[in-house]
Amino acid sequence: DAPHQQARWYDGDRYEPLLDEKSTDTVTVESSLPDDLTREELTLPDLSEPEVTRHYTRLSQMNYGIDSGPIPLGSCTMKYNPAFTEDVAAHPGNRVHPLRTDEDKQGILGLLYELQETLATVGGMDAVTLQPPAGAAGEFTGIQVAKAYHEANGEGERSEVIVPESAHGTNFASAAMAGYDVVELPSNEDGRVAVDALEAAAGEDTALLMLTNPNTLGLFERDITEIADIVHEAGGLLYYDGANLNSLLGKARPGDMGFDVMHFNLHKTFATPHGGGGPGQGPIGVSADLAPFLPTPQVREADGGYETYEPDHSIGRVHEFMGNWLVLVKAYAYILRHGDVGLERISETAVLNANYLAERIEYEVPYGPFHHEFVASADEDAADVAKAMLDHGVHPPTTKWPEIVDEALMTEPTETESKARLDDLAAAFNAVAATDPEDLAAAPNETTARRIDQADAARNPRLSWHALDDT
Amino acid sequence: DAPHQQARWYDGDRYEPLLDEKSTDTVTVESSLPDDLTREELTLPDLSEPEVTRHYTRLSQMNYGIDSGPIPLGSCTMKYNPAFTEDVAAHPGNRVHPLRTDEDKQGILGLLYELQETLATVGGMDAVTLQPPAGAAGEFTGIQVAKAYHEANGEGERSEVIVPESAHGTNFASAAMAGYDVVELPSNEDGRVAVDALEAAAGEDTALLMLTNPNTLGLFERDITEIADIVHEAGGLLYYDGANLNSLLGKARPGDMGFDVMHFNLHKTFATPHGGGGPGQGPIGVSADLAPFLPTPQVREADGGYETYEPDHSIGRVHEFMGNWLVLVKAYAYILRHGDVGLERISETAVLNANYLAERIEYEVPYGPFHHEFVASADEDAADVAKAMLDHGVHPPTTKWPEIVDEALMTEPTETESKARLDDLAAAFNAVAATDPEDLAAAPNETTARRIDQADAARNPRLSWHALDDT
Amino acid sequence: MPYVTHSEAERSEMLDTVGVSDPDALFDIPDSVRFDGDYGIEAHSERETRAAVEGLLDESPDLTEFLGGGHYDHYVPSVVDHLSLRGEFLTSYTQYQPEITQGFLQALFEFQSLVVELTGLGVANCSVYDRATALGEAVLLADRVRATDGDTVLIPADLPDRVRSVLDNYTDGPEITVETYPTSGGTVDVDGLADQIGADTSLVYAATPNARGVLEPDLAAVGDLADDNDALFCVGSDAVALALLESPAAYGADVVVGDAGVLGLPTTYGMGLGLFACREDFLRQVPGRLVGAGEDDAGNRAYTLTLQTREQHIRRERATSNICTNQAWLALRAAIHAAWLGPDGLVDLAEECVTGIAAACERIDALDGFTAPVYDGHHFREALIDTAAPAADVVDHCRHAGLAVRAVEDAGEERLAVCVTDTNQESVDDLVDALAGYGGGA
Amino acid sequence: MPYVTHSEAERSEMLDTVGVSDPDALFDIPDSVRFDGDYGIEAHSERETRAAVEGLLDESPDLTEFLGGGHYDHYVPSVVDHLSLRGEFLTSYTQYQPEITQGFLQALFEFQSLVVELTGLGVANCSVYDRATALGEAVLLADRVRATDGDTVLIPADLPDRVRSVLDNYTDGPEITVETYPTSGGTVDVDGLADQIGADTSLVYAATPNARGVLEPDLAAVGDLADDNDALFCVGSDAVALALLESPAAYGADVVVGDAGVLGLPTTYGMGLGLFACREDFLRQVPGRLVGAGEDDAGNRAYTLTLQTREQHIRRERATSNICTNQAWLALRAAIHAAWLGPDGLVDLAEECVTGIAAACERIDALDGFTAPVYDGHHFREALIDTAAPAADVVDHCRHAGLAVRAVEDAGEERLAVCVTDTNQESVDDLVDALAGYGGGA
Repeated sequence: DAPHQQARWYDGDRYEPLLDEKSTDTVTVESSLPDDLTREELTLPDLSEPEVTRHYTRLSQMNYGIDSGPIPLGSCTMKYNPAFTEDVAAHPGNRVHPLRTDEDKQGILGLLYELQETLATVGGMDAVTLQPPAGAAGEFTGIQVAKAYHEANGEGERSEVIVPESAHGTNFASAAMAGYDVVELPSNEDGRVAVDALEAAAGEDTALLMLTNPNTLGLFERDITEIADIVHEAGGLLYYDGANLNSLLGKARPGDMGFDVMHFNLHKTFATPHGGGGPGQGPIGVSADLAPFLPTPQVREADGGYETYEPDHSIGRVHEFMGNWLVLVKAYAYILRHGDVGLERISETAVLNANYLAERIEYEVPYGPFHHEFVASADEDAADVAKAMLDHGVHPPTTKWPEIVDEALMTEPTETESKARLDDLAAAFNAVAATDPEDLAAAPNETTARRIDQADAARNPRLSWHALDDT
Repeated sequence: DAPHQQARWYDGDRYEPLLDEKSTDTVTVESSLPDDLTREELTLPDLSEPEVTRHYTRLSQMNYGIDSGPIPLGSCTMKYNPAFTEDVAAHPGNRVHPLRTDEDKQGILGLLYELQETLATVGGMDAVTLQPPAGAAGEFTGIQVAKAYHEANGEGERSEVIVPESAHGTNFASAAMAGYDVVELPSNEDGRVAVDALEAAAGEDTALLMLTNPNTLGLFERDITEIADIVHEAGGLLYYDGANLNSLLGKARPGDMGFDVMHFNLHKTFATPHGGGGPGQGPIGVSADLAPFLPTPQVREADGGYETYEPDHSIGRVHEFMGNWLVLVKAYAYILRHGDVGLERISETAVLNANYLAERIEYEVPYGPFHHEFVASADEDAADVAKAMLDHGVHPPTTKWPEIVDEALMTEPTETESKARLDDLAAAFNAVAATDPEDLAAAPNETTARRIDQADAARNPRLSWHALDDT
Repeated sequence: MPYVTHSEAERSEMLDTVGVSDPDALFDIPDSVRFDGDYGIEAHSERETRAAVEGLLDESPDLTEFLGGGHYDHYVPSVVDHLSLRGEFLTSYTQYQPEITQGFLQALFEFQSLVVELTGLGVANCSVYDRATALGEAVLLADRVRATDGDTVLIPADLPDRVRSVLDNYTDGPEITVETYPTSGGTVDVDGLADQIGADTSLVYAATPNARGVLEPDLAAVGDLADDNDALFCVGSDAVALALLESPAAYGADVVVGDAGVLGLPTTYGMGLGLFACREDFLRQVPGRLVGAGEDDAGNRAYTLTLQTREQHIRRERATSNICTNQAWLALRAAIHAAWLGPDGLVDLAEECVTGIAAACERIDALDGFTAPVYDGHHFREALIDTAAPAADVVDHCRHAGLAVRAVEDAGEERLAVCVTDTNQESVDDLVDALAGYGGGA
Repeated sequence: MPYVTHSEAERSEMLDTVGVSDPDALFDIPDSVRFDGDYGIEAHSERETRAAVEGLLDESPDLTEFLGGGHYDHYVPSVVDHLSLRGEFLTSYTQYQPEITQGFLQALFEFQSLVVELTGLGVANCSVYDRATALGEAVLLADRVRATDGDTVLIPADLPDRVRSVLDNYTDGPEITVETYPTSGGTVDVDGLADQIGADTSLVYAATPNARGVLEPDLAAVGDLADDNDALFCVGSDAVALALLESPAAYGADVVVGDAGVLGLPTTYGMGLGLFACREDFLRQVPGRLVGAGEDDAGNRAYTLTLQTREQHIRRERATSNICTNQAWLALRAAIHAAWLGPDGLVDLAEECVTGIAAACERIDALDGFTAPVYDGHHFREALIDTAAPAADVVDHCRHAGLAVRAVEDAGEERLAVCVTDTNQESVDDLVDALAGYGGGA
């Protein structure tokens, strides 16, 4: 028997039927409004609470989360989300409308202040905004702040953002969204930034270098001081992508390395649940020079309490209110729970776990030594490896990226996996490595659905239940 | 594919390992207490919160509840448990120590009072105690109250409790626990109490007749008035087993039928969750004559608030405090949510659902017309039928009981099953009816565990993980 | 209607199938007993219902409690709620179909194992209602196993009235005699017990911590007396205390009863989770549900309710108890809490129950007008305190400071009872402050 | 350490495997950038942490809010919490492995379907951050699809500053010009818009309800103007309003943006759930995640993230957006809430948003010193009110009664803004009472 057979509800040629396939009603809309303002009828699923409960109970059983088992997706930092933070987030004191006066939301402002100060300390930054509603939104915000800074300094002509080839896709997209041209920086043979290439690339057009450190290969950019000097001498700024910050807690701070702007992925480093894709939250930290450009509002102490204010040269807003508040609350609770000692233990264990797992697996693992993650190279199609791993009761790593490694298996176990679970992961890797390629291609067999033809789904897009009626 | 394949976690020759098989630690106990008071060491599972969460997440997926699908266990009244009642039960106002003064627990006493008055109305009774912590505890309490009443009237010699053969096993056991001899009453050919047999059985030894109405065949005891007269004329009292009260809401009241004592199963009629076997709560209602014998404390209005008091001839306590308080809160919320109209709709729909399902299944269903449940007769081993039904994504009915029906399938769908789910149940019954007997014996195949050898488990009892080491 | 699911069209179709035009026609109830009145209850939306019930509950004031006396408050980690509220656990039934309910069965098996570990006894059931009914079941067990011909059980003089009252109901049917034996200096008077025990004794009960919060110093002597007289020795305790204290089996306990609800209990007004363990040779006389390990057709270990022939649904009036519904979900919660704590955490929690009350007593004893504790010996969670002012006045005075303490009658005196656990420990300052202002009487 | 799981023995074994004696040796960080300071944060137990954070939050007073202005409160049924908090949903990642994440994919597919039904448009993504960023994405979409060569978007003069500010950041990079068109009588001034629209217009935006709470009476005219000028017509609304209002597609909307967080939002300070739908021919230019139906090797329908070549992790700087993490869990919650309500419940809830504010305005208008609403027309949830006394003073006065209302600058006047939904409707009495005492100025 397989280590895990996922639950499956099945009905004809589909699994759990869609809500609208269970029971749908078309109601004639009656309203005190005049007819020309209202729709005539509305057709939606019409289920009792028992049926709603069963629908989502079943769907949840057909879904895999950290609460089911490990999810070693590289750079995603899928660590355990402490249950108590949900209760903190459900506390009635969170039910505060954002348009209350400062005086009437001192609890909210107090938490915002404490968290922004804490993040500034952790990042080695001078000021922090908590507003961006996701990591990519944080990138965009940070770039806009940097851009505003350059413009205020009469350097608005700088048009390029330099991004290493192994960087997260969001770096490229965020830079483009802010109107920059992206200059891709090659890696050197040891997987790190090619300093000579950077020297060639950096110049009067350089607005920003965006860097993840440790990078997506799990390698610390040892030349970070030299890199910072090159960029700064060219008049550019350094942006730190916080996706991999988990491995630096208590050990190093982006601000100390020369970074001028950074974002934090609270849902990664500070373990707020990923919720199937969000919400996240991407605060940014900046050096003192950039602080006047931060989004509005900022929070500061005043008269024994807290007040909001608009920084002198604020870029304005990147979210209508304060982003995903609940993520902020949970992250703050998480930090308070751990304290200095706990936070340093996180990074130490995350790095130990990654190195231990790298030792235990039989696939080739180029580069090293690793921090929080490593990238193994599959002998066969990495996507097939991933599908086969699903049958071993674990979630597979990120596949085929970064492209710098052939058939990459980018693996980040995080600190919350026990040795037993790391051994499970290693066993899964190694069992798959020993599996006949044909069997790999037939996997997975124990998941709710068998292998899904994604190319076909994209060729023939059916994106709502309305589209299913046509076929 | 089967309609439902249950989740399965598997590890060697067991499914999800036991807590102690995952990680165990023996700690040397250090204490400020002297050594002779303390143990030297303690050996217990030692898991991190992530591992605890996964353990129970996995166990829950290997468990089937009403939130998974229908559970038509006859007389168990497994209906949907509204989610909001859990939130009401988690309200901080429930965190009140039972030894506070009356003045300091007015919220608790107010709810107790409102609920007891409401139940008295629903039962047609004059007084109610909420204390018994389960239905069987309610039976025992009711019998003790009746006994105290007889003794106070100089009728303490009455030594017999009459129980119909189709009654719940608890009736027999509770009567015996109270020191009574049990006289079993046969059914007549239409499945109801044989009135002539009752006439013969009732006499000066009769303390009590215990009756479920509708009975476990789902049949209303039409002769209830005559039955009551016979028992009362013999000097006995009538006890109403509330297990099947769901089908009488808004339609009839035990008190109006001549019952002197009754219990309510709040976890059945008022939909508090069964929690895998408990907690339940079994309040009892009595006529005015028996009220002075109720357990202490009772609650009454006083000075614009509420106070507790001890009834004049109270039998004392049946629980150290007030039983399973949370069940009381949830039941009260459930009643308030429904109101008169909703409660009557419950019984009407429960009865409609049972009759509809009885029409739709191909097994023979003797007796009728039914109220909330019916007992079908399987052609083959009813236990095999049940196992095979598991493979159809539903929970089977109660099997092999009441014995009055051959290979009984005692089926109570309740009012919260939709027509679609009733059709699923019928389809499951009928598919099994059409299945080859050999295949029945091999079932179930889609559940976490395959068929379990219960006889062997009883012959070789291993009741803790300590016992597993020996084998 | 909430939770009832049929559309009008479906309802009609179902009525057609059944052959009636109105569900009311299906009710085979003679007119003479038909109810044609109203209950008089209004329906409410979910939001209104919550507001109504929560509003009612809010009528109780918010107090810091130092109560105890049989119901104790420990911090329950969030994970207990999150996991135990999962619908597959919460809304499941007793495990009559084990193949599809392995998860709950395993959790109950683990709970039983936890109780076995804590008590040192061979068998534990998967719960009874509370500590009082657990004691009742122990006495009935003694009656059934008849180690002696005795029909008298001996209980300590300090057994709380509320527990005694439950026991009186349990012993009423089988006509078991309940007698008290003396205590002295706050603990069991072993000589007094020796004077009283005899051939008619079927069971001797003693609790540690006892009702005064004192840890009994010599239960081995009680066990020996019981053993010498062929009586069962039943020990009362709780799942937190047992983590720290000597295993009852080690000093001769035949049965252990008590409260496991000190772990994992939801926010509540006095709910309990009765624990019940006994020697393995009483296996077939155990009351309530038992989960055992067995094997399935695939050859894998699997769990099932077992020895059901003891139970009411099969054995009826000859069953070992009338228990049908027990406290399964609370047992699940207790097990989750224990698993979360681990052995270190559980021992630490128990040790806090020793040091917390000791520290509080030391501070209160230093105040004018208070002697704390009244009795020598090591205390667990709670202690009695002598007051110069009338105890009831002290209680009132504390109440005005938002602190709930109790006055109890003990050995003919009115005394103050104070309970300290992890959840009120940081409020001991407030209590000491309140008492300091009230030392010498009005 | 909480959540870190190794025993000391395991840790040693792992260190041995890795070949170091201390994990610190694994950190390949030059000394010059090593951090050897402290953050200065103390560790806390779970209970302490809860007390600390909840205590901080309790610093905000308990007020009855009539706020609104972009963030609205509706009662969320309990079932939404219970189901969405299930660990398999809450703790899962983006569905890169669809075979093992069918449950969430299906839920998102159902959310998309709900938005398609409400908007009438062919395609909806499975969320963006909030209504402001949704509008930003719509403007970028218009820039990409280039129906015209225009690079100017037209927004109504009453667009809230907070939304405008977000839009300014989104339009900064591509150098899109944002211009406002006039409103009149509280709604779109169609003639004014006609004067302003032209060949350089890439998108016209209008909202219903608009920022003044008024339901726009003639958006078809706006749609026609946009169409005549080859500009996209983008409508802003929300998931509750759309249940009642004419489908935007029916009057020519090419894109609909707004807030779906009016359904299912957890207790929060201003979180949003941006909805984004557009015409099917823009499919390959949609920002964010899309879930599609496909087939698995067993021939069964199965769901998967699709058209990922639009996305940043594949298309990088040429992606349709930089969205990676979106608001998936909130989309799940909104879908559960909608499923619980059903079409009847959703329409009823929307109708309450019409009748509640209308009834409140009628009562306030009857008071001396108040004109409610300022603008004619049908309102949804909120309205502006003219006050004889300075609006700020009225706000203060209400605040002393525990009621939070806002003063806003509108058309050069200080006005009162009041929002009424199902959750504060029963407090309208209190509001009217408070205002009644403050009609004529101090």
